[in-house]
Amino acid sequence: MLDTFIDITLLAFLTTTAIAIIKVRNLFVVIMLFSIFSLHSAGLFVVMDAADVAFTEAAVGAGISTVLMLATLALTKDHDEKRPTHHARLPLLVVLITGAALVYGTYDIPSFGDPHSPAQEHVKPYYIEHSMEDTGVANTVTAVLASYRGYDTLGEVTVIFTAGIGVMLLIGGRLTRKRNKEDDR
Amino acid sequence: MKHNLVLRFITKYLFPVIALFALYVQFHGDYGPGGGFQAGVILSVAFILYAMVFGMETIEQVLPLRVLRILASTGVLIYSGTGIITLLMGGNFLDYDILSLRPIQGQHIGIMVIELGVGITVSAVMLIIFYAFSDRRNHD
Amino acid sequence: MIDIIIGHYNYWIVILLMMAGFYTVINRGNLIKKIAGLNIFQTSVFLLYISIGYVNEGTTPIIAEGFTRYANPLPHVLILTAIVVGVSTTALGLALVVRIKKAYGTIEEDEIHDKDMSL
Amino acid sequence: MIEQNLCLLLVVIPLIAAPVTAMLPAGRSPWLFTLVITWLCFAMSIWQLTMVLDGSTISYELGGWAPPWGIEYHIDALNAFVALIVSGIAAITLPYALRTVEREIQLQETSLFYAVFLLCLVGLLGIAQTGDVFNLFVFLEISSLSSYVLIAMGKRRRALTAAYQYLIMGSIGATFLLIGIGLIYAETGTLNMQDLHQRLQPILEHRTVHTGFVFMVVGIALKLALFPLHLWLPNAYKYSPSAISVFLSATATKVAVYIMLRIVFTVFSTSFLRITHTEFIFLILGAFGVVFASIAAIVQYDLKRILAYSSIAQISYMVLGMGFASTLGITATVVHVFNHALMKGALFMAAGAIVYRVGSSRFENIYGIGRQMPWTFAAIFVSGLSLIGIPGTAGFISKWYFMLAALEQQAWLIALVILLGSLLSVVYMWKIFEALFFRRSACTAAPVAEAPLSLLVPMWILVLANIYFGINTELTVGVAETAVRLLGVTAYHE
Amino acid sequence: MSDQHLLLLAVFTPFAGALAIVLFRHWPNLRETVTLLTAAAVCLIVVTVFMRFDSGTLMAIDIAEPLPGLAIRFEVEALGMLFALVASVLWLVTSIYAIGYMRKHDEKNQTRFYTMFAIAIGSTLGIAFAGNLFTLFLWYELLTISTYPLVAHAGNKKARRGARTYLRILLGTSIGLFLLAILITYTITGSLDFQEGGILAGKLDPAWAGLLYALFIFGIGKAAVMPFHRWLPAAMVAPTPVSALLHAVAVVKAGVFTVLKVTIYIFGTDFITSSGASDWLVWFAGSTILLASLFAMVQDNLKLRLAYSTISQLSYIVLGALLATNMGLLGGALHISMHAFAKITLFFAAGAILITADKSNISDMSGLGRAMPITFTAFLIGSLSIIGLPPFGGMWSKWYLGMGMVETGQWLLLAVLLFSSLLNIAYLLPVPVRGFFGKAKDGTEYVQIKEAPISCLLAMVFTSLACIALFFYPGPFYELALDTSGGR
Repeated sequence: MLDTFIDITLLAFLTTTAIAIIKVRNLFVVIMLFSIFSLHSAGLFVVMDAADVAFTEAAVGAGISTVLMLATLALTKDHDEKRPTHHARLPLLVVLITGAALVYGTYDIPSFGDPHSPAQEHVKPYYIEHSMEDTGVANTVTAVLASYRGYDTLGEVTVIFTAGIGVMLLIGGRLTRKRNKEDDR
Repeated sequence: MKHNLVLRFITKYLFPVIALFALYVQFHGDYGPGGGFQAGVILSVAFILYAMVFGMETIEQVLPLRVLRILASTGVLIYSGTGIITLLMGGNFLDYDILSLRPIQGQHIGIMVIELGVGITVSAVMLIIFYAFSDRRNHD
Repeated sequence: MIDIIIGHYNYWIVILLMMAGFYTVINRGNLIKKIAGLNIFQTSVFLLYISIGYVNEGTTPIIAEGFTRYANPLPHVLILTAIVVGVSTTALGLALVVRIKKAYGTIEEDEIHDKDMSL
Repeated sequence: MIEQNLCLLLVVIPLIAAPVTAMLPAGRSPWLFTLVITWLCFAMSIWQLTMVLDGSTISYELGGWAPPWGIEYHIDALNAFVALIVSGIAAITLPYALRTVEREIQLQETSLFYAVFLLCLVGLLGIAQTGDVFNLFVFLEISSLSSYVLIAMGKRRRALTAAYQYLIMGSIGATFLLIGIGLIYAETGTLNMQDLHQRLQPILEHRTVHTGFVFMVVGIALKLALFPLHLWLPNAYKYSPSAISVFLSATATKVAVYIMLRIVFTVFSTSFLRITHTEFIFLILGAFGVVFASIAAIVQYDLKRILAYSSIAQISYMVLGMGFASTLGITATVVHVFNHALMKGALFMAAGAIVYRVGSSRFENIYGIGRQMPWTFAAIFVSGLSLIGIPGTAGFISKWYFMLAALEQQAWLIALVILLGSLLSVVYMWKIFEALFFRRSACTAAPVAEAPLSLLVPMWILVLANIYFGINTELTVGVAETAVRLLGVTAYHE
Repeated sequence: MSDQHLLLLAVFTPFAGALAIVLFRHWPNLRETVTLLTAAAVCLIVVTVFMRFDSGTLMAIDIAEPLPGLAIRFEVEALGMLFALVASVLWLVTSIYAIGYMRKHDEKNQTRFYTMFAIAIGSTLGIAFAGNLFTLFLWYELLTISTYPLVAHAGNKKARRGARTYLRILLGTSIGLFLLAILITYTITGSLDFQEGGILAGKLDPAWAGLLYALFIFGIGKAAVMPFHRWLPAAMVAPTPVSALLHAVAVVKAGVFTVLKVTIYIFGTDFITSSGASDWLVWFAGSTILLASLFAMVQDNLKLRLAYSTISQLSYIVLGALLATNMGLLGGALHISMHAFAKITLFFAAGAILITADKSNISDMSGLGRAMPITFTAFLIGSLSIIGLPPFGGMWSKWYLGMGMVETGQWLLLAVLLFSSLLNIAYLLPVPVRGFFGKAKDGTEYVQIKEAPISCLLAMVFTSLACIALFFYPGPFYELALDTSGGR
């Protein structure tokens, strides 16, 4: 019951933050709000028994991402989003349709926390029951992450590696040079 | 903020603590939350904090970009290398059971090594990105 | 009816959050803000996954004595990966923003568009 | 030893090569290393194809964990074919890249550049090989992130905005895919494609499944640049470095088509299409795409842009093929994936060669260039004919199958759209031919030499391939038919 | 050398020639020699093929199978043999003519000209010897594409526009209608082979036969049945040798040849007559004959007038096919050769006038005949042959066509035939008449104007003599046409 209560409160916080982000034009505030958002969702992850995820989200979302955005803001130095010259109806429409589709999709979805949903009964039990004797790792998440689905994690490392090289290529300190100055003809 | 004494004092002593915590997270992943990725992030945060207070130059002397580049690559190579080793030992890719006579132990070794690889790459890349974004030449 | 709400309110709010983020992304505007929106969008999707993995009266999936019902670890793993992917994308996107600022002198989509058209 | 790990090595070898390349000193060594790796991949992909050509499948359990608990590589003719296309194009792009990259990329960046190129290759190959939907997502992201970077390496500043736009679109697409996977997972509790197929069949009516399907398809469609989600593509291809526009145009969208086929026919099923009448949506989108994109191509005045829009049109053909959901239709799609890679590869190489000499691909700067670069022009001409679908070229084969598929179902309207598409392609290709050959250059620009051999040779290999696979279709059609049979697609019947 | 390879040799020698021409591009004389040699060689080969064919050897060969069940196949058969003979013989003549013409007129890019010319002829032979509809279509498209640069030869705006029309109509019809028709045929029958008695008979509901047949007739744009005829006048921007050989013989005849092939070997004459597929199509052909003749009358530009006359003459052949009777087919097939010789003569003459007197409008040609008697005589002979008077070859084909109409009791069509012959007189004879007896507007006597270059004259004389010879000795052409029509 308490879970549910906290759950709802956090969700309420999140919603307000999200709405606020759409409204606010000052980018610094936006970034701060985003940081808060990610922090709250980390909290929500804890409530939903996802300690690892919460940990990571806190470190990355509230930490790294925020820092990066602030750094970018510092580099680009315009702190306010311009008022849109025109009001685009299309995005709103798209969003409404997408949302409607998703809500429609949730109709047959197993209800929240249902212990007999397919997701709880098909592959998961094997992990819970065998991870100990298979890998000797108590933390199932680690077991799955590093062993059962270790290949995904290799992919994940490759992704972050790609990002590193990419950033180096784009704005890498020692490499920065005058480019993209000429006009497009 | 380079000249705020308190900040400098705290940072000096906070740095090893954070680093230590990173190591804890790195190797305690089997039992509690955490693992290579989180550890990598935390470790890089330690450096970032230090750099923010004492200036980029200080850590660029310790960890110049080309070193980070090599570190980042090494991490990936450690991970994929583990897989290749398991291949060479006659198992499937990333099948740690082969690594030791006792499968469990093999798993332990495997997981530890690859988590290490993850940690190295992540912290290196995080620092690379931080360097890039704090590069003076981008301020114009 | 009520149990449907109990069983689904979580998803619905998560969807609301997603759409908030989604809107911020596709709505023409400031490049940094779009990235922020993208992050919110993705984070909300993470919430969706974790909600799928959640189980009543469960605990964190760290095997220990005295616990029998654990949350589903698989979504957690997937999301750990997804988070990394997300931050990588963010880093690249922001790097691009920095370069765009250098090349165009602005990070407002409209102004950039005008500058390209004016050529 | 190598043989039973082949399907994995095909992905892991470039994956290991990438960080190594990143550590190599700038200069020609990164290029050389990458060249060797890509050719190695090409060889392995050929070997792999020969292993599954007979319709057998290879299953590889990563980490030694049996599916559905572990990740599985599940190789059949289709995977192998796509892997062959990707690695083949990579292998042919590399020799071409040497000169153009030296021209377009800073020297000290080369090692990183080629590292990213390899990562892109890894991503695409990983997608082609994997049998696990989430693993697919991960490798999709590897390829996407690397292609954002590669595109942004273009000289023009618009390369940056193009890359940014692609990044946003691509991330949205990926997130949609993620949502779709999530919903399907919630309904089945598994991520393995074969397993998903099994567990989905009983619940095809579930609304959650439908939504999941829609989100996956929309997500892929964004990567596919399927009309009307194509906006990112033209700029991305125009402003990226020449070698990259060759590689991406010939592989990236093709792999996306592959994903679409996998998701629609392996994970879900033909019966799902029939239940939900999704095939009509594919047909409609495809038809609109063909017409719209071809017209859009006609009104362009820039070689690379015309080619980009024609790519969108050709992709729409492939979607049409899926819409038929019949043996002939899918065969047409798969064959066209291959043939289009050939023709677009050649065309973009030629365009790149012109840019290499003239520094621009806009018509006003390249009028009559064909007289000064006869070989390049001849390449454009032949592969252009192939694009139009003149008999004797590869393009004709795919058009032939598309038409057969349409006629088989008495889909007269679609048949007409396909023909109309060919006619429109005649118009825009001839616009190119005239501009490049018969128009006198307005400004008396300094005469330019023919493109260097390192550009011409790969270009012409692809051109000749266009002819060869127009005459001998045992490989293409043969593989396609095997693949289609394994997809569980049946011949059309009333 | 085995018969099969002889066949391949016939088709691919021109391509080899084209290659050689490119190689020798820097030495004009060598280049022209190569052209002549190739033309002679091809002529020789085709004649040899004819000999062997006449002696009853069957020649057929598959070179590849791009699509399951659809081979790229070459095969000799009477009609194709006839077409091949006409094309190869006239190529030799034309290249003799062309050398004189191109040099006198000092055209640019002669290498491209000769190369594409050779390729075009190669494609034509490919069409002639095509062993199934698929192969035929392949060469048909190649012919269109290879002639495009010849039409656009001048490269100026006018030429480009003409070439664009040319291409738009020919590619448009071939992709939009012809290919569609082929595909439908394939889906229905599962084959595209040429068979005695056709492959569609019995497989296709007669009600639809007419529609499919129409797709073919109009889809084969090279046959220039109205309303898809505009490409031919447009193509007149090309140098005269092109108009002469390609747009009086090779390309246009390829069109009607295809029509005949489809009629005989895809539908089968019996099926057409039984299903009445052609009942309404004959009127398109008929009206094309008349309208084109009328258009021809109002043209002052000689080449354009000839172009329109070609359009109407082509429809004779189409009509012969549509009648689907032995006589009709005989006449149609025969007309391929007869009209070829006559019309090429006319174009040669037109070209000669253009390069020597620099006159392209008929109104300016008064009195020119006295200056260039040979040219105008040749023109006269050609005209008479086209009109179909004895003693000229053109008479035979018209005769059999007429017979065909009588057979089927198509009296109205017969009337059309006769009336159009009158029109022929009306638009062709004025040229020589003005030439010999007319006075130039400004009353100048053309003293300074001499005859055309000798090579041009040779060509003209040869073809005009051929027109007469073919009356007394229609020989091989008649035999082949007879075979085709199944009359024997």
